[in-house]
Amino acid sequence: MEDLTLLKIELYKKMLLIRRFEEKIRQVYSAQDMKTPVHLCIGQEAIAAGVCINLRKTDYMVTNHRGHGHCLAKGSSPKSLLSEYYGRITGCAHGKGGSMHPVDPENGILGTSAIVGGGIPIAVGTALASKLRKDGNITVVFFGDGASEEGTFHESLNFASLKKLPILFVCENNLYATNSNIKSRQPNIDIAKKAQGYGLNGVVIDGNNVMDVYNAAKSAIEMLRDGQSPSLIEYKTYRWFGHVGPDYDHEKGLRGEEELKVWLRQCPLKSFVDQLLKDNILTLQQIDEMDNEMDETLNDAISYAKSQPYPDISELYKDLFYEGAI
Amino acid sequence: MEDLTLLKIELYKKMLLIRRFEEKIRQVYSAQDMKTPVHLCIGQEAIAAGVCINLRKTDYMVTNHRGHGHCLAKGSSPKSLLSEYYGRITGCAHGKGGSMHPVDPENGILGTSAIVGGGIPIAVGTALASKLRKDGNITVVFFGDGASEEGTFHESLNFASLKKLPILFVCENNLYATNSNIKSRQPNIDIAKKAQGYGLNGVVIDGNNVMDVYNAAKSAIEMLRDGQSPSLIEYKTYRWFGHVGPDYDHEKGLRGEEELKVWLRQCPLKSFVDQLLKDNILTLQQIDEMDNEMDETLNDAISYAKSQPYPDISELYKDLFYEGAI
Amino acid sequence: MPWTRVNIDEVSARDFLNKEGLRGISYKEAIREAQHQLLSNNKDVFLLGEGIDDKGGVFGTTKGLCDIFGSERVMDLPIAENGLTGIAIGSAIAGMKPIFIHMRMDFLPMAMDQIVNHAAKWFYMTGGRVNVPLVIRSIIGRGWGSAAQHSQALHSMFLSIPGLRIVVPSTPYDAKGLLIEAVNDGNPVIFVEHRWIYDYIGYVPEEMYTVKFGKGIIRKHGNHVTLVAISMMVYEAMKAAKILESQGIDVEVIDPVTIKPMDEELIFDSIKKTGRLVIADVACKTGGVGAEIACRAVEKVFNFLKAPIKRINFPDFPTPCSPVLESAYYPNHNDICSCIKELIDGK
Amino acid sequence: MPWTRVNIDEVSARDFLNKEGLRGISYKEAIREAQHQLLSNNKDVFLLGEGIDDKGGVFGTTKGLCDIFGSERVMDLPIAENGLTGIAIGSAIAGMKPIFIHMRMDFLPMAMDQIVNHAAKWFYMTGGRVNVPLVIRSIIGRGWGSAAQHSQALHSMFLSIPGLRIVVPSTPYDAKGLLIEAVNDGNPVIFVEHRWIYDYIGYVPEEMYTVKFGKGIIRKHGNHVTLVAISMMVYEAMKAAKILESQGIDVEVIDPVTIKPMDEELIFDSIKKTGRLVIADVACKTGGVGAEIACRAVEKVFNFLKAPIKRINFPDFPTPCSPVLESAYYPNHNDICSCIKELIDGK
Ligand SMILES: Cc1ncc(C[n+]2csc(CCOP(=O)(O)OP(=O)(O)O)c2C)c(N)n1
Ligand SMILES: Cc1ncc(C[n+]2csc(CCOP(=O)(O)OP(=O)(O)O)c2C)c(N)n1
Ligand SMILES: [Mg+2]
Ligand SMILES: [Mg+2]
Repeated sequence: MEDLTLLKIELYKKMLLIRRFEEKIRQVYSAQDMKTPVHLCIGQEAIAAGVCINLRKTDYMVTNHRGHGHCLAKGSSPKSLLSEYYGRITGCAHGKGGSMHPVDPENGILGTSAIVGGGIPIAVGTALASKLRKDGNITVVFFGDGASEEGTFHESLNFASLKKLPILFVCENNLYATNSNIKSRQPNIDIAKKAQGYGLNGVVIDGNNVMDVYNAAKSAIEMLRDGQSPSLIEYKTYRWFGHVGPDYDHEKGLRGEEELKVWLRQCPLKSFVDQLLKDNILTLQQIDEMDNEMDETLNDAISYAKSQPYPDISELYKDLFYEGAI
Repeated sequence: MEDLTLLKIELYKKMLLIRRFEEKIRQVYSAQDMKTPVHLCIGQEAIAAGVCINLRKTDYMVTNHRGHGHCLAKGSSPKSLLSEYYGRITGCAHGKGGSMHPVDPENGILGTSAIVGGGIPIAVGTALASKLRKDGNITVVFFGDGASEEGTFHESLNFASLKKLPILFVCENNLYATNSNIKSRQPNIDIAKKAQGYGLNGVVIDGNNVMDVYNAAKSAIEMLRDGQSPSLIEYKTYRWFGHVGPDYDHEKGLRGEEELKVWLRQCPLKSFVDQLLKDNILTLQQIDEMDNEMDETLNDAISYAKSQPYPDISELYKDLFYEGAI
Repeated sequence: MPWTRVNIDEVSARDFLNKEGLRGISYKEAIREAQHQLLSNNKDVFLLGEGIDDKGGVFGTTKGLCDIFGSERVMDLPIAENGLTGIAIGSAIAGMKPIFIHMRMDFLPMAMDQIVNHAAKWFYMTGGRVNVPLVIRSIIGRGWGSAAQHSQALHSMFLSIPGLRIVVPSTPYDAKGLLIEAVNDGNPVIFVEHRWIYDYIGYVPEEMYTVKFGKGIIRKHGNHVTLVAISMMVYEAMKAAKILESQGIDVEVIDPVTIKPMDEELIFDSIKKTGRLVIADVACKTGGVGAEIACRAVEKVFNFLKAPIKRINFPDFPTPCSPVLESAYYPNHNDICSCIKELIDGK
Repeated sequence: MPWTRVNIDEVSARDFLNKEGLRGISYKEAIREAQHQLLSNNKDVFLLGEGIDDKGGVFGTTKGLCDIFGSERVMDLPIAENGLTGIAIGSAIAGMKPIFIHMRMDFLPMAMDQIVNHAAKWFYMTGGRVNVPLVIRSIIGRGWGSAAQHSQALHSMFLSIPGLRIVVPSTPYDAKGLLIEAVNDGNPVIFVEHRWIYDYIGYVPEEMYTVKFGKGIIRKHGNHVTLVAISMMVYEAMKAAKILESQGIDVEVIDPVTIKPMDEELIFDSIKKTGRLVIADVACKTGGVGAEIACRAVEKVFNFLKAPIKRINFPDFPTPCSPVLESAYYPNHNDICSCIKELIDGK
């Protein structure tokens, strides 16, 4: 098969993994034994998939409170993530972090902040380290429209542009911060426009079209690998479920159902899979198979996670200070 | 005389007051009895004068560590400022604040922060109060190029634009923050350009040409009084003396003398007074008279300040909490 | 007295209120009511905070207020804590009376510069000419594996900053009265609410009233040990006192109500009687309010102390996520009981 | 021993160094030398801070280093403390060893979110997988009427935050050794320097060495009272001890060197001997390290205490500008003498 075809299948698989992973969480969450606040990214899968597919294992990726998809797309194992959400010792953060603080150093995820805007400068810092050490890695940082309102956003863009750091800023503009619409938080101007004020390349892209997502990220990342200016891509998108937890917002009167319906029609998986069928890249049967396989993998991962031991109470008193000093 | 002529004389007087005031401080400072860090604004007088002449007494003005000129231009009395610098009880802050924390509520100066970027949101807050109370006042906030790097700058611009607040942001870009050149702090892009990313009017103006300063501020302020969008004016300028204290930087090897010389040639007073002479608005004799008068006023103010009593030690333990609660 | 009473569970609360014919509402309703009345009675008061106009209304405390008063007086905000705190300060020095609401206290470090370098110092820096009537409401109390960045009680960080008030209401009555007092006070107030007691019910008069800063309350009289309990720990202290009573240990429970100013006289008088001091706080141990109270006791009433002072706190670690670790993290009335028993037994 | 000796003035310092044939350099030179050697010996180390490449070189402590190591390793910064702290953290978790330099501690509240919510918690939040080798140097000590926003010592604010080290060197020897240890330690370290002692001279070996965290030093032995002195207060304490000696009062001066971790054993042992405790700090009183030390003493060695504990601090007010108020604000050895005399006299 030609490269583009393989790529498309790969993109679809990544999106599917994220979608199914989040749906699994929705299913199990009511049992109340996954005791961590979950911020689902259903509806936004194309961004994680389309961006991260451009990354190498050693590249750094910085996510935020809504980070399940980003970690999966970067290569983290569903088992270690789910064990973490279930508070088990085999979780990626040994149960200390939960859903909001994934870590996976082998995949370039050095930890996660759930403070809005908190991860942006930290990502600039990993990019700075790459520049100082000339290790050839780039950093991608994901953050929301809300995070772009924090002072750290401005401070980070200024510094990244000043030092021409190898970093791609990815703003997932899903129009909301918790239940607050962007209209009550920002004047009606693209976030990407701000990036231009710092001399960064700033572009606005449909975040629900995975090929558009991919292409924009690809060219921005190629520029970084070439030593050119950093970029900011603003992907317009929408989160289908509540800010936190497994429920629909319209059921609680938090957001309108009409708005949701418009965005459901722009489901990043649906439109893409239709295209793949039309282009004879996948058959219905293959799609079903992939679905089933994914389901099995994730059921396994859930069972695995739930079978893992909780940390011993003594773990509470560990990991305050690194002890491996020279 | 026609209005414009009067205005020009008024502008010149304001600049002269600021220049002489700062020069007086340079003269007396070596006596080591003015025990407060002084951040002189010589070289930047046109901005304070040209902006503040557009303000009403009740309008709010927010300044920063380099605030002598702004306060004088807004109408504060040299006596109360100098008494403050000398740490006397009759100083505008009763000796508690010193040179970095002027206050003059009757002239719309509600206190001053010397934290870089600290005053910017506070100014947005007074503008918000004006909007909520519909008191018709506007706010002008002065800050440096360094301050525009703080997160508060971004947060303030976003909010001011969102709520269309009656505020004029005035960035005095003197190319330095302490001894650090703007090139090592920002990519080479006008600060005004950032304002556009927030939907503000952002313009760059020669800060050493007082008529240009005046006109830009005038039209921005007229827009505010009309209820239109807030603006940011970036005035390019240069400070002649050290970041703090009375000395030249080149004498200490902190900045180049060549650079200074270029800017000395653009002295905001010199070029303006030449014009006034040429236009027969003032005669040499009048200018000398104004000089002498100003000198006398300021000598008086210095003598006054030095004759004032120090606060009683008991004052140390006052003013922690406002006690006039309802 | 009805307004100093602590109701440790809903049944006893309802019983008491019915018997006395008093109106009872919850802690969160008390806060909402205070704000409602403040907004109605003072046009300078306004609320601001991220998502405060949302349907949930900050766990119920601002519910519906935006509908009543409009979005200029109940103002949703961008996510920009330091800048917005500065903006609130600016509005306050220009005569408004903002109440800035944070869903979690963990977000205050973002605004630390404006709180510490600006709000706290403004009145002093201006020589007493310009005051800052700013109330900062922030909510503490663990969620659901919320972990290190969403579970903190950070009032200790503000203890060492002159110019701030720190208010830690434990009852619905105090929550309402202190919030009204906070707005009237005219100074920056850090108002710390505990989410675990949001649904606790108690007597709250309908009219506006104030509870003064710096006046602690003896929640239960006793002779053997003085137990100073902060915020939600008042409830754990009352439960512990009840258990210990049955074991012949007579605990005096003091709720300082505000920790800055601190009603040290009340605590000292109690120590003079009991000779023993225990402090239970809802935060990490080191550098906390417990240390400050203990130190003042040993400075001023040393001769009355019969035994070591003890503290009950979270361990000096960030909050872990895993439920097993999380539940080991938080002390409760059992920890208070064993601590006091050890103390009395001289261990 | 030469490395624990405190030289209270330059004459005695020079005398001592000449007599012993030891190298003496100033506190600020010691800091510069530590950084110079760290930069030379470890390619991951870099310095960053506002204006650190300037000719003055942060009061001399970075002087010339940019010329030697270049602007990538001695990096001037935009004025953006929170963001840049985050950037330093990011570089640290990716393996660099940043030393972030602040001309004044007053600017740390700007960076509080990144310090408290990020650096301090990162190792714990990641289950011990990713550590943050970040050193934050900040300078305290009044200037010249610098007033409320440029005179603060804010180490108390960090006391209650698990996951931080707080280091308060008083001698040139400790300044160098602790800074090297701070970089090696691999955890976030708040390194607090006092500008009044920048020119103080003492023995400093030329080679690299470390001073361990959590090990206090008895600067002077004594039997009547334990005086714990922080940072520059060590000098005032030594002067006071000398004066008191002539009055027959024998003071034991303890320099805790680091206040987090705190060498409580050393302090407790001293109290066991003296029965009396005084703590002198360079910050406001309430909620400070003095309270924490006092509280631990009364928790753990209560039975040895013969008298109330006392604290010597700045008053609980912001710093005023006026020279008359400013000089009343700062306590010195006279205040220590009167405090200790009162204590001994049982007043
Ligand atoms: C500094 C800070 N303020 C507030 C919060 C509470 N909070 C958590 S997520 C969130 C909304 C973030 O919105 P956005 O950045 O758009 O991300 P999204 O949730 O939409 O993916 C808020 C306000 C926080 N975690 N940190
Ligand atoms: C938050 C903060 N960081 C650092 C400082 C130290 N500082 C005082 S003035 C100054 C430079 C400010 O530069 P700019 O804003 O351009 O104003 P200018 O002095 O040039 O007028 C700095 C870094 C401070 N006061 N506050
Ligand atoms: Mg969003
Ligand atoms: Mg400047």
